[in-house]
Amino acid sequence: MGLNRFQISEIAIEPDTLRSELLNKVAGAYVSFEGWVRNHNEGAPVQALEYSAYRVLAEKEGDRIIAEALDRFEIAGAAAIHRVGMLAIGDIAVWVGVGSAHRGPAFDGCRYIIDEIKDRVPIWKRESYENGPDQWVNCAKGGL
Amino acid sequence: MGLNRFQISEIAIEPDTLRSELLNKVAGAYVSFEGWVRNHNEGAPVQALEYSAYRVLAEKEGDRIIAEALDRFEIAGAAAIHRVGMLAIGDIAVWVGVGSAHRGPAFDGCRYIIDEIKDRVPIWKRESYENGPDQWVNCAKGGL
Amino acid sequence: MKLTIEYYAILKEQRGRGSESLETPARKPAELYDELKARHGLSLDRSTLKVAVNEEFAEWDQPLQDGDTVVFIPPVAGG
Amino acid sequence: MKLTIEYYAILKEQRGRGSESLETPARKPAELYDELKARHGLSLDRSTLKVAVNEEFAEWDQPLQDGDTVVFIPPVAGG
Repeated sequence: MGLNRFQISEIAIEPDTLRSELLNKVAGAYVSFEGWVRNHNEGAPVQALEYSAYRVLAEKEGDRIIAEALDRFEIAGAAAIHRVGMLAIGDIAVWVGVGSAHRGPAFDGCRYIIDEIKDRVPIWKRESYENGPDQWVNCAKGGL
Repeated sequence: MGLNRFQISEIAIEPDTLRSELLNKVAGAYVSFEGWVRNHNEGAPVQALEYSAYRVLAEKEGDRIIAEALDRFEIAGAAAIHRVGMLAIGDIAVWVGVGSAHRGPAFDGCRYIIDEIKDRVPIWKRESYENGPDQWVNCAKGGL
Repeated sequence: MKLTIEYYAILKEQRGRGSESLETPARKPAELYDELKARHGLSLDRSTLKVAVNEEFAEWDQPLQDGDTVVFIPPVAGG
Repeated sequence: MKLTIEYYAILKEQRGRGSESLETPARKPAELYDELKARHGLSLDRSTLKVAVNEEFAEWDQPLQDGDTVVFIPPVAGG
């Protein structure tokens, strides 16, 4: 994990460790986002879930997103990490943390980073359901 | 600490414990805000800092703010805690956590809660500076 | 009428104590604060304060009852 | 021209492998995807994909060079 970096991780995300890196560098306001694995997706009960990534490009694009946030908002530091591999219900899939002198830019910067990650970073999610076949989230409809 | 409650605390805030209460109850998106004690206020170096509260009314008003957030935004749970007593640089003065099915309401709800806490909850901050007399933040100008 | 007054933050510092019991002719929080401000040299103007009666926010012109507890609330600075 | 293709997510599943080396007449990523889609019955329409060449996002009509690595990027679902 690095300050002002986006990272793909095969191991569990530990928000407290990540948070303390921002604490050392910045001051005042800290906003974090966590995406937790839910036990359902649009009503269908989820049994298991796997994230995969095109790692090199994911980390490049993620770093660019964080650089954009540092450029657009009055924030002192930011970092993000996305898990890949098999995840269980309740695991953290993604974490974003932003430190700033004031809270407004910290909220705006954090939201920008997670919005852009979800939109641009090459990461995919495969869900297994109690009933019905596995599904690549967002991909199924793309093929119709 | 309780889910959907605001609490005044004399002891250090531990975000990880608070977070896990929301994790047990809600799903998907989690947004948290932390206010850290800064080593300066509008340029003046701060040596020490003390928060005090009118505790009964602070907790009543804080609970109302959280109830309003639950009412206004599509969030599953929220909690907040504000420290009182002597704090050191880097200590957490206030923590707010919001869990939700989707991230938009989690961001909006968290921001609403911290904005309203700062605006409405009877808590006061007294700062000691390296140079110059102690100051009750926000009070000095009120007396002119 | 006998009231209990609680002081917080800068008002506590200026009054030199956290609470007191008081016999007063004041019938409303506004009159009570004006009386205490003059007597103790409190610095804060009433327009910058809020007031609570019996642990709930109140209006400045709300009639006070014997035994009420009144708290004057300086500008807050949480967070 | 010889290219390396990497497959991810649903495309990897449908192709049955994560990468391959390929001799192809395709000169642009668009032509390359159309060729592979037809050959392997890939389900995704090209309009739903992005493409990367040599570990950077690229245009569909960008000329390919011998030895390039091409990746077709299905709709993402991070977070």
